[in-house]
Amino acid sequence: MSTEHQTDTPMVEIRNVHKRFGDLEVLKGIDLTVNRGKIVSIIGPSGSGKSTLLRSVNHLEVIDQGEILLDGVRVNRPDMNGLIFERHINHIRQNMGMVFQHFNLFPHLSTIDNVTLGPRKLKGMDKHIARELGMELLDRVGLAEKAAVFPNHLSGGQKQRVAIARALAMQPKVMLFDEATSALDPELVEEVNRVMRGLAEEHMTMLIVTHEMTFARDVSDWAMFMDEGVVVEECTPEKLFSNPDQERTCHFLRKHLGDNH
Amino acid sequence: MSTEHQTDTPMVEIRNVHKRFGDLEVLKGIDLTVNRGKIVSIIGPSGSGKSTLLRSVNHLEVIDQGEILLDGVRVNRPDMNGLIFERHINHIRQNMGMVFQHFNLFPHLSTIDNVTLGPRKLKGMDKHIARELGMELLDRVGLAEKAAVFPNHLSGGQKQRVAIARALAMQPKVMLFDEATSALDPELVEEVNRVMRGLAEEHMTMLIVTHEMTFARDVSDWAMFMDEGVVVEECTPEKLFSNPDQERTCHFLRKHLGDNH
Amino acid sequence: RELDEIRGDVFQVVNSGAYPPFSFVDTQGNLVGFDVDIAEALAEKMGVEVNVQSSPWNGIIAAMVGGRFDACICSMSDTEERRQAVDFSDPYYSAGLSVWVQGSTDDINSIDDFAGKTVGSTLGETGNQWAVENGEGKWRNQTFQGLPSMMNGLTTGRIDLMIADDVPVLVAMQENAPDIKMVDVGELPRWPAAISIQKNKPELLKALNTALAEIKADGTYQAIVDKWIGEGANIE
Amino acid sequence: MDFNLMVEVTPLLLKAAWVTIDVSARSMFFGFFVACGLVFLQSFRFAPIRWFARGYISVVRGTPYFVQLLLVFYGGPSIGFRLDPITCGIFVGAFNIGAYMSEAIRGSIESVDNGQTEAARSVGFGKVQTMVSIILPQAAALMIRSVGVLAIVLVKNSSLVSIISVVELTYQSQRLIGSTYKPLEIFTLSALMYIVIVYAVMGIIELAYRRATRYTTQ
Amino acid sequence: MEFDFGPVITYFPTLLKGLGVGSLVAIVVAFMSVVGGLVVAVISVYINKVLSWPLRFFIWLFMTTPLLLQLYFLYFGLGEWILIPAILVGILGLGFHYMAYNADIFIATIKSVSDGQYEASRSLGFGHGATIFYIIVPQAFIRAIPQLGNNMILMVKDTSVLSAIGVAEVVYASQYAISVTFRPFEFFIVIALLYYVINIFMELGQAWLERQTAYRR
Ligand SMILES: Nc1ncnc2c1ncn2[C@@H]1O[C@H](COP(=O)(O)OP(=O)(O)OP(=O)(O)O)[C@@H](O)[C@H]1O
Ligand SMILES: Nc1ncnc2c1ncn2[C@@H]1O[C@H](COP(=O)(O)OP(=O)(O)OP(=O)(O)O)[C@@H](O)[C@H]1O
Ligand SMILES: [Mg+2]
Ligand SMILES: [Mg+2]
Repeated sequence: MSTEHQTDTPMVEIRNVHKRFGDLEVLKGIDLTVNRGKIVSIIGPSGSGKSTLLRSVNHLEVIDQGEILLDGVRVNRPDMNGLIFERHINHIRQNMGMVFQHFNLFPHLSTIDNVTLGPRKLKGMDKHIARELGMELLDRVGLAEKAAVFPNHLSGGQKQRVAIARALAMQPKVMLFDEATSALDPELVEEVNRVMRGLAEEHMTMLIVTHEMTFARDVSDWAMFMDEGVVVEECTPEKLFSNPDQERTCHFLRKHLGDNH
Repeated sequence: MSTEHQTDTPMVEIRNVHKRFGDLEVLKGIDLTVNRGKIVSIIGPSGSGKSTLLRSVNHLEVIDQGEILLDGVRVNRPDMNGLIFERHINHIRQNMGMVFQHFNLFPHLSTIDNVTLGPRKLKGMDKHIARELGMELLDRVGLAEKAAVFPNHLSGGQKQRVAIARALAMQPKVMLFDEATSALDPELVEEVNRVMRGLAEEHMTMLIVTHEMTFARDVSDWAMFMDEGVVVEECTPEKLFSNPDQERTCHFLRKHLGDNH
Repeated sequence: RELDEIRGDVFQVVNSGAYPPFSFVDTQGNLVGFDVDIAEALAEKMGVEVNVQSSPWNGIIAAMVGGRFDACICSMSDTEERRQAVDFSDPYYSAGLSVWVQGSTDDINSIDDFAGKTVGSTLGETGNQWAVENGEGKWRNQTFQGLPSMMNGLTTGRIDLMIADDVPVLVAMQENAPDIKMVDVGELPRWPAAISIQKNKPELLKALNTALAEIKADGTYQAIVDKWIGEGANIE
Repeated sequence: MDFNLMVEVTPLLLKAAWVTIDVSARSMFFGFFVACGLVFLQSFRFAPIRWFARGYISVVRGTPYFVQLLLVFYGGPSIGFRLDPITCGIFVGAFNIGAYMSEAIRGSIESVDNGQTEAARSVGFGKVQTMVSIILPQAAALMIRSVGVLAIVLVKNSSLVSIISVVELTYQSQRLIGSTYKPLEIFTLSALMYIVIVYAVMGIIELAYRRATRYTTQ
Repeated sequence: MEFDFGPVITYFPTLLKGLGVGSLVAIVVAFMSVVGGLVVAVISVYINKVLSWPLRFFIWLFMTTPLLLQLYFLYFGLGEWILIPAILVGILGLGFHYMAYNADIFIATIKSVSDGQYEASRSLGFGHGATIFYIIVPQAFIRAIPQLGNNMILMVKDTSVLSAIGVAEVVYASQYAISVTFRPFEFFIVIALLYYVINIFMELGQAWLERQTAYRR
């Protein structure tokens, strides 16, 4: 899928995306481009539609209008239906790693099986090779010694790191993080952030929804501020966090940075 | 209970308290005095025994050694047993308001009933008077209009404010807070902190366990740093947060303030 | 089913299995009794293979109406209402209602004495119908599922008297000797017991009646009576 | 208590107990397929198929079991549907318990957190694969519990198949009481047998449950 | 097979009377089994370990044997020593049977109310008993409603089993009518319909109750 595209194709393109739940229009025409190897943070108040946008990229929410492209391939395909679309979307999703706020590890599988289930079942990877890959990934997130443990016996931070390893095991082109650390005790946030910084250093393309302003500022190449389903402003994180153009952004940041500092 | 004591009796005295869970000694001889109208913060890493200490004050954990006094009256009474102790402790507890990390509101009662159940059933307060008191307290935490709503329809911050109102309804001599805001979305922390600041201004005696360094520094008269079941140091918050004596404190604060700022 | 269908298969006969001595299960688990032997004797005469089964009373009626079994040889009384729904063979014995009380009871000597008492009868028996239809506003009726429970009811005092076909009670008394006695309350109706089959099966009906006449004629019938009811008993 | 009698009738009751076990076990087995079918029908997009399944479940659960038995067994032949008693008992039992079981299965599937589906789908698993590899293994524990309760109900309700002349434990007891006039002895025996059967079922459920929840209790 | 519902109409008043008796039994049993089940559950979870063993045995005994057998046992078995009227036997038998089931549910829902609730109540100064009464039991009850509803729906259908010991409920009434008129299917169909209608109303009631309490969970 990827080889045919030029390297300057954006990795993720979101074009004029609209989404409503019943009467409530949650996304009112969002545009966003994430270039190859770049890290984009999305911030905004609760209920502004950040999660919905991220979930739309993964097609966990079906958008009403607009289009979303992954590496030049269109994700939402209202023209396809039934099994054909099912195959299409499964294929697309294999190229996106998603990390959820509540981890959503598979509790009935050991850590290593959580990581290797995808490669084994979806890519038909040989058991031993998958295991090797899995161990490598667990090592990368610092959990090699927990391979045989079941998720219930892990701390929140460890769970999230396994979830990241699970997503990485599919060798995705882009990673989507939806408040990956906000369900964690303050102590445990850093260990997850460290893993995410590691990914950034390896130039993984990432789209991050977060409430942690400091982390967003440090790690990202581009930042977007959303409110009530619209993009209020987007620019470099340096500018957004120190000198935003919009009053709404200012207000939000004042409230947020004020609380935490 | 209180009138007979002189006003210089400390409100809470913790003397050489030991507590073990099985093989694990969680509190290794803690001493702490909370004077009338003062606010004491307890900080320390996860697992250091902060919650256990606070719960011991309320006798939710039974300590193994040492003693705890509330306004000069001894809380733990290994000499009493059965129903006699039950009466004693119920009486003691009415004088302490406890606020939990996970709110623990009673989901089957409306907001106002959550607040008034105690006064009505325990103090035999007249229904109408209790209601008036309840409304006053709800107003004080900014939730008068939510009186008839059930807890499930409240946000986390609102829940915690109701929980505070519920504790206040018993007109306690001291309020105990165990990470009252750490289960809340960042947005909602401030509304709870505001209520706690209000209490501080009214000179409520408070014992606060928290991970929020900034808030602890701002609000408290005295701060204590615990680690592995011992008091590492205690002093004024100004000193503790800017210039602690102990290396362990330094290390902890560096890690914590570093993350959040 | 009609006779020709039965010939190619097995003649399915049903009884209640809880009505000694007519049909019951011995302690070996075999279904035996007067009705069973009659069924086998008739089948032999008709030249068909027979399978005798038991089913609770509710099932028996449904079975007959729905055609589940071919015949019910189960001491069923032949009444006008029932003829609306099934056909009956010629009677194969005649049952008499009798009234029973505890050994110590002496205040029941006529039907009028039933007033205010609790009267037991068993479901499906004509005695039950008689008691219900005549008892309206006079006495309380209690229906039992089977004679054993009714006798239990009488000896323990749940009911003051019971109305039942006489033969089974007499036989049960030989077995168990409970402290009960028959009382004469004057004339009670008698119904003939007949074999019931599904409606509109003339061949089967004819074959059954012929076979019945044959076993009566050749002494088989009396032998069965002697075996189950008592030496030389006359129940025709 | 007449112990001689109890000894004498024990083999007979044991044989009847076997019928109880046989009818219950086979009803359960076939009922499971009925239940799966009903769950499957309810996932159809075409509404009338769903309505059919819902309606079926509603009627079966809304009417007494013994009436269902009577209607099928005795009413069946007049529309050319003739089964022998045991087969009919199993047939009606399976279709009856299947309705209850389908609700139990659906409930346990729905009890698995939706996040699990989302996580699996986001890795790229298809609907069927998500169901098989992720949802069903997690639903298994609850499913075993609730289906297990139904198995016990089924064993106990099997006493009702006596109405269609299947000689199972309860009916055999009644018939023996009919000839021996000894209710206490015989009921005690058959109660003991039921307890043993139900206890065995409970044991199996417990074992299966432990197996299915290994990962949470390790 | 031809149907003739004439006899059903003739005997309809009898059926209705049976329905009345059945409903009376069902109402008493519902009350008894819910209250009793709650008491048994509270005792076995909270109050007394020693007392809880016989209670558990009681639950176990009633859950492992068929209702029909229990009824026979109470009616005939005990009849050798003590005479209990049929309707009372029916109420006791059904009542104990479902009390056992309900107790099982309540035990689970009581345990599912979090320790946090207990602690919050104790920290307000409520005693152990008051906490159970004001905090734990109401929440356990609300959580139990869906399952209790299912049990009560099953129980109503089980009242038909009482015909076996001569309680004059609707099936019993029909049995007499059937044995006189020989019209079994007509009566069965009508009875199935009656039960179905009752069942629908009960399900609606349950759904309503669940909606009414959903926000208190
Ligand atoms: N499945 C749904 N059905 C109906 N409304 C929904 C659904 N999912 C989200 N919403 C609504 O859409 C709005 C945006 O929700 P979303 O979860 O995207 O916000 P968010 O920016 O991620 O907030 P947070 O920071 O609290 O996670 C909210 O008002 C929410 O209530
Ligand atoms: N009921 C218990 N049984 C056994 N061990 C316990 C129990 N409660 C607490 N502990 C242990 O006691 C130690 C101290 O726990 P405590 O909850 O007091 O820590 P804490 O300082 O409040 O931590 P945190 O900041 O994470 O809330 C921990 O190691 C914990 O695992
Ligand atoms: Mg979100
Ligand atoms: Mg704590």
